[in-house]
Amino acid sequence: MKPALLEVEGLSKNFGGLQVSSDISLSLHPGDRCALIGPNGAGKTTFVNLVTGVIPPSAGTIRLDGRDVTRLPAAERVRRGLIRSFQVARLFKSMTVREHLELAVLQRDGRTFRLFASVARVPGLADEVAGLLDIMGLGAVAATPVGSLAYGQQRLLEIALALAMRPKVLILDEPAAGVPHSESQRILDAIDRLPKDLAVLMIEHDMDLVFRFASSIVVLAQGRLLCRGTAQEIVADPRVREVYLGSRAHAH
Amino acid sequence: MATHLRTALFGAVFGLALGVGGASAATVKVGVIAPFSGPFAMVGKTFKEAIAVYQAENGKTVGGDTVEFIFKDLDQANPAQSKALAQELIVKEKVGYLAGFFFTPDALAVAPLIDEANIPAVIFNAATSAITEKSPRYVRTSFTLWQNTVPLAEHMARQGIKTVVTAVSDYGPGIDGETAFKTTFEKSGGKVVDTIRMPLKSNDFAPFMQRIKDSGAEAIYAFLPAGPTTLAFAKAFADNGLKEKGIKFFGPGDITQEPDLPALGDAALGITTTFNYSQAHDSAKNKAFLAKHKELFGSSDTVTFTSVGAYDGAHVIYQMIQKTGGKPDGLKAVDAVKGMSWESPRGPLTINPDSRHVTQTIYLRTVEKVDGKLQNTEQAAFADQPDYGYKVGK
Amino acid sequence: MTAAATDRAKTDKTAAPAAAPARRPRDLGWLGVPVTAAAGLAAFWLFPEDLGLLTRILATALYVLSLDLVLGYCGIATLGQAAMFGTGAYAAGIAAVHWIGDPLALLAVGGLAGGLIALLTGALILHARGLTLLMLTIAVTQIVQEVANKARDWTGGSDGLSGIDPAPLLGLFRFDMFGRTSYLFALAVLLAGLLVARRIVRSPFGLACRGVKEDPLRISAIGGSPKAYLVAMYAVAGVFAGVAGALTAVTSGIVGLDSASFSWSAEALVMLVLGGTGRLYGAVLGTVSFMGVHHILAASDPFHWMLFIGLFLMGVVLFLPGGILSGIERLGGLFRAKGGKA
Amino acid sequence: MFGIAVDGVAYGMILFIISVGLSVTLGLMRVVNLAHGAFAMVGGYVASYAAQTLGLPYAAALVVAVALTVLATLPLETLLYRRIYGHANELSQVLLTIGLTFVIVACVNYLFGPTLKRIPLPDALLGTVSLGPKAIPTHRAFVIGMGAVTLLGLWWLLERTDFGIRLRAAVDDPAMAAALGIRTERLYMATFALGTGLAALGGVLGAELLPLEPYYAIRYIVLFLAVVAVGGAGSIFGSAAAALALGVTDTAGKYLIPNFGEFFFYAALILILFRWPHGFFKGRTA
Repeated sequence: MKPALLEVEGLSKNFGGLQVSSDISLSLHPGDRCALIGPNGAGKTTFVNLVTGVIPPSAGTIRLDGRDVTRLPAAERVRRGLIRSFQVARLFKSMTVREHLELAVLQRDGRTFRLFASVARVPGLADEVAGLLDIMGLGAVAATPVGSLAYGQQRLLEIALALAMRPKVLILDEPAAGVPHSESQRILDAIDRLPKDLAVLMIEHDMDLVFRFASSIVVLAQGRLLCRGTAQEIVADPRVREVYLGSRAHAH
Repeated sequence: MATHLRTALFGAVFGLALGVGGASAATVKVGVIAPFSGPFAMVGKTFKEAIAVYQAENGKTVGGDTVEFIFKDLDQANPAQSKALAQELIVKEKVGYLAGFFFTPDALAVAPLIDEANIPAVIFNAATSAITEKSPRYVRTSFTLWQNTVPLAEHMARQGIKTVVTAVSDYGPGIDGETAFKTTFEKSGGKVVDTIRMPLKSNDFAPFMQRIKDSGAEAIYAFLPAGPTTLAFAKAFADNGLKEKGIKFFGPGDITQEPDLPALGDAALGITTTFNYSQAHDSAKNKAFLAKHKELFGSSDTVTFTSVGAYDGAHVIYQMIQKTGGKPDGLKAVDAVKGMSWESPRGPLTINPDSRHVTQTIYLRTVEKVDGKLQNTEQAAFADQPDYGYKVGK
Repeated sequence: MTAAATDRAKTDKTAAPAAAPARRPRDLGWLGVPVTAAAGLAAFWLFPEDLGLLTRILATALYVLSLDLVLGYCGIATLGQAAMFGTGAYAAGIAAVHWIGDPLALLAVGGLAGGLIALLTGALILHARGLTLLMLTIAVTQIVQEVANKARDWTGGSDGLSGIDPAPLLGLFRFDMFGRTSYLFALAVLLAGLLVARRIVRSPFGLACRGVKEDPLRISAIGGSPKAYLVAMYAVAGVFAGVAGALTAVTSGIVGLDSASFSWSAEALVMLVLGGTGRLYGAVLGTVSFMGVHHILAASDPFHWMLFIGLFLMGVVLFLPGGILSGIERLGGLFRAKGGKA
Repeated sequence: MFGIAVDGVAYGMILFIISVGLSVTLGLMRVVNLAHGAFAMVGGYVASYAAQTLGLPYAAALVVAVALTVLATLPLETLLYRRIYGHANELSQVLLTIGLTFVIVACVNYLFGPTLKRIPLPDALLGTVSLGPKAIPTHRAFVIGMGAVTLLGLWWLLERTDFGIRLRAAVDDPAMAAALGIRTERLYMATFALGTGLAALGGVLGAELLPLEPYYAIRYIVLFLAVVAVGGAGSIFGSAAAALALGVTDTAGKYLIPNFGEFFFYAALILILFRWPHGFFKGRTA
């Protein structure tokens, strides 16, 4: 087995007296397609925020590619290949699709402090952006400001942006949330085309999507890691049925 | 060499332009740069009104030439804008004389221009001594802080006052005043126990009052630019019990200028100042001046030091025009008025040939209530006071 | 990237020339420089007697342009731009009085000083936002002004720093009374400033700054440091403001405390928003209209000036939120739409 | 040293009374109202006119000034401010209210002239009172008292009354408040009136320290903004703490090192905002 790309050990977080994440351990290897599921309030978003460095953990360590990144700021983790997409598309409204990708690629290469170069003439940039546009099928809207883009296309751009940064570990936070069913197929296709050696962690509610995408599933409940296994194992696990489906039944 | 040629060429072209302009129109133009808007708009108004009074009394022509005043608004101390306005006045309006200038930096800004164009600049107010050193074409009809302060410091020493605190606004004129006071007062045997420089933007003067109190001085010498801070300062002086404690309040007359007196109210009573002009000055010339002002503008309440500065400035310009026969030559015009003496509403004036600043009588005044109205009553006069600050220091 | 993707990228490349015109459809921005140059030269011939005022307008336009870089392209609301302008002006002035005569060298001194002060203060205050940042920028300006007031031996204090007498430009052209050299020099510097600013906002750095303006958190999410961009752009704008200050010092021969005042900062903001933010030429247009109208109105009636500019400002906010330039653009759009139909 | 503390507190209280109205409108309505100083000035001029020209007693002039200022500025809320509420409009707010300030300055200049105006104090407020070893002007003691009353009154109004509860609900979630039948428009109008009323009150009470002249509106606004920034927008106690802190800092600085008083004040401001970027009490908008 290849060495783990992302290793989380004993990750905990409490806000005041409230324990929102406790003792979560998880590792992702190259090529992993892992889904993170759990009922509302299970602490999925907190977990993502902890891993990506948006909030500091109370205890535990995070290692990326073998190096401890627990104390590193969010932007530094991104530079080392830990990339996320946002649950609600978070884009620069007045910038075009192409500009988004140009910015992401330039940022990745550390070329954003070039004051006197022209974006249009950075070598290799146009080709790479064109490639990304093509993967996501966004070529036709390349010159459109993102503010006037359909929501599904914004989600595609989110994923394209993440890809542009050449991630080692990619965290997709509900990539199809809010997208009409007619468009979600394109997002799935895009996810299928992700580079194979990438480790992907997807937070998702939609079980169809989870079963189609994931090679393994992790279940969070009340801030704890309940279990990890293949789709069949998870479905068969009585604890999952009780905690996950049980709470769902209550909610409805 | 090329530079010299260019200068000569420009000079020739300019002289020609001006000569033609002057001859064809038979009008001598005077450009006045002063604040007509903004917080200091009062100053511009007093300039304008005083000039109107002078022209009403003396006519608008000198030796066949019509004198026309052109006013340019410069709302605050902004030397770069002052220079641009002066440039416009000289190049576009073809003025033969510059005048006005409330703030020192605005006056200093035009020095290179008036030298190049050979045009006199008559300063109606800007009071830093050093200005007239910067160009031989400056003439000043106002006063300097030195001129007002030296007789005051000597008077205070004569009164037997031994210890004084100076409290001045922290900017050029304030520091001039502090230096003049300290030098003179200590030479006369007194002691300045503390020198306080107050930020220009101070609102609350209580801490300074506390400091003055703590210093144990018998009197203060205070200078602030006329305006809201003066009011707050005088109020704080009365409110914080310094007046009750018997500390005497002295300063240059700016702080009790006539337009501010009604607002100062009883807090101003007893403040002793030295200055070149009081509305209450008892002379036929002053009464005529005030009467004419009232006739033209309905009231003479706002007449103050800037009024006489402009009134006498207009007189100097008229004399320059007359003595040079309207010919445009700045140096000759300035030479023509050197040593000139005349009677002004404020008293006798002479233009000192060296400093080109007016030598004048400085009056010792105390704020009193006469017929329910506050005024600066003259108590004593110190005749023939020159600008003691000319070529002092740097 | 997968082989398929690179393959498609190649095919896409052949289609690129066709797509290129659609990329920035209304980018007529390059026209601005020649138009400004032509207008500037026209003014030189049309108003040869107003060059003093026109020179001030040009130098001020460069100053307002520096504010556009931080406000329009980075979203930093500041009332402290005069700190950089004043620092540049004083640095150039002091250098001119004591050591250097060459006008171009003086501009460099001013730019360097403005950039340095922006870098230092920017690093200190740019973590803040909104009202807090406004207050911090005001405080910095007040301190700079107070330093200038206190250091009388160097700056002349409230009397102003006079005696700046720069050597002839390129050793040939004297700064004469008529202001021809000054005007053409200022015009050249402004045009150069516009070109450089245009270059910067279209650079990778400019792109990143626009991103920071829209959403700083998203910039961190792609691995960038928003504050680093802000500080860098603040420093760049500081260089522009410093050059503008030095230009004013060189062409007017004097520097006063007003050049580092709160009101000078506020005026820059007013002029910029009048013209339109985030457009570079909005800065020029706003400065020309504000100072031009001021000059005309103040000559006739100073009282009405204040009333007029107050009403004008309110009118722009309520009816023309993008400033004068956006109004012109809208008019242009209207005509184009009509033309399209016809 | 006790004397300096008392002077500082007195100065701080005046700053508080004028600035708290700005804090209320900024914190609760999210409007950077640079015309606040202009409203304070209008209040001062009305009081001055009422007391000097009409001969009303001080208390009556104070009431008339506050009432008239509120009445005169309320239409502005409907006509102007309503269009620019909300965070996204900060720049528009700054410019619109600067424009409004210019118009008010021009009008006051035209109507009352450029000279200083005063509000004559009643005999009861003249003279001094002793506070331990320190004698302070009676007027200042009165202002300190009024400041304390304002502080408690506002606290009671915002925390204990129905109005306050509705207002806070509307601020926290306007859509929800509207759904609950709270008429946010009226609420905003009332808050605006409260803000201008406080401005006018401060303008009248503070006139001894910040003398009335047309440029009052522009001269002191930076000071008021500093108080709000340090206190945290929308926080009543924050404003009080900030005003007192700045008042005492300024007073102490001027007493101890008068030559560098200005440095001291702004350096302190920078340090405070560096340490507490959202102000002492994080405002409601945060």
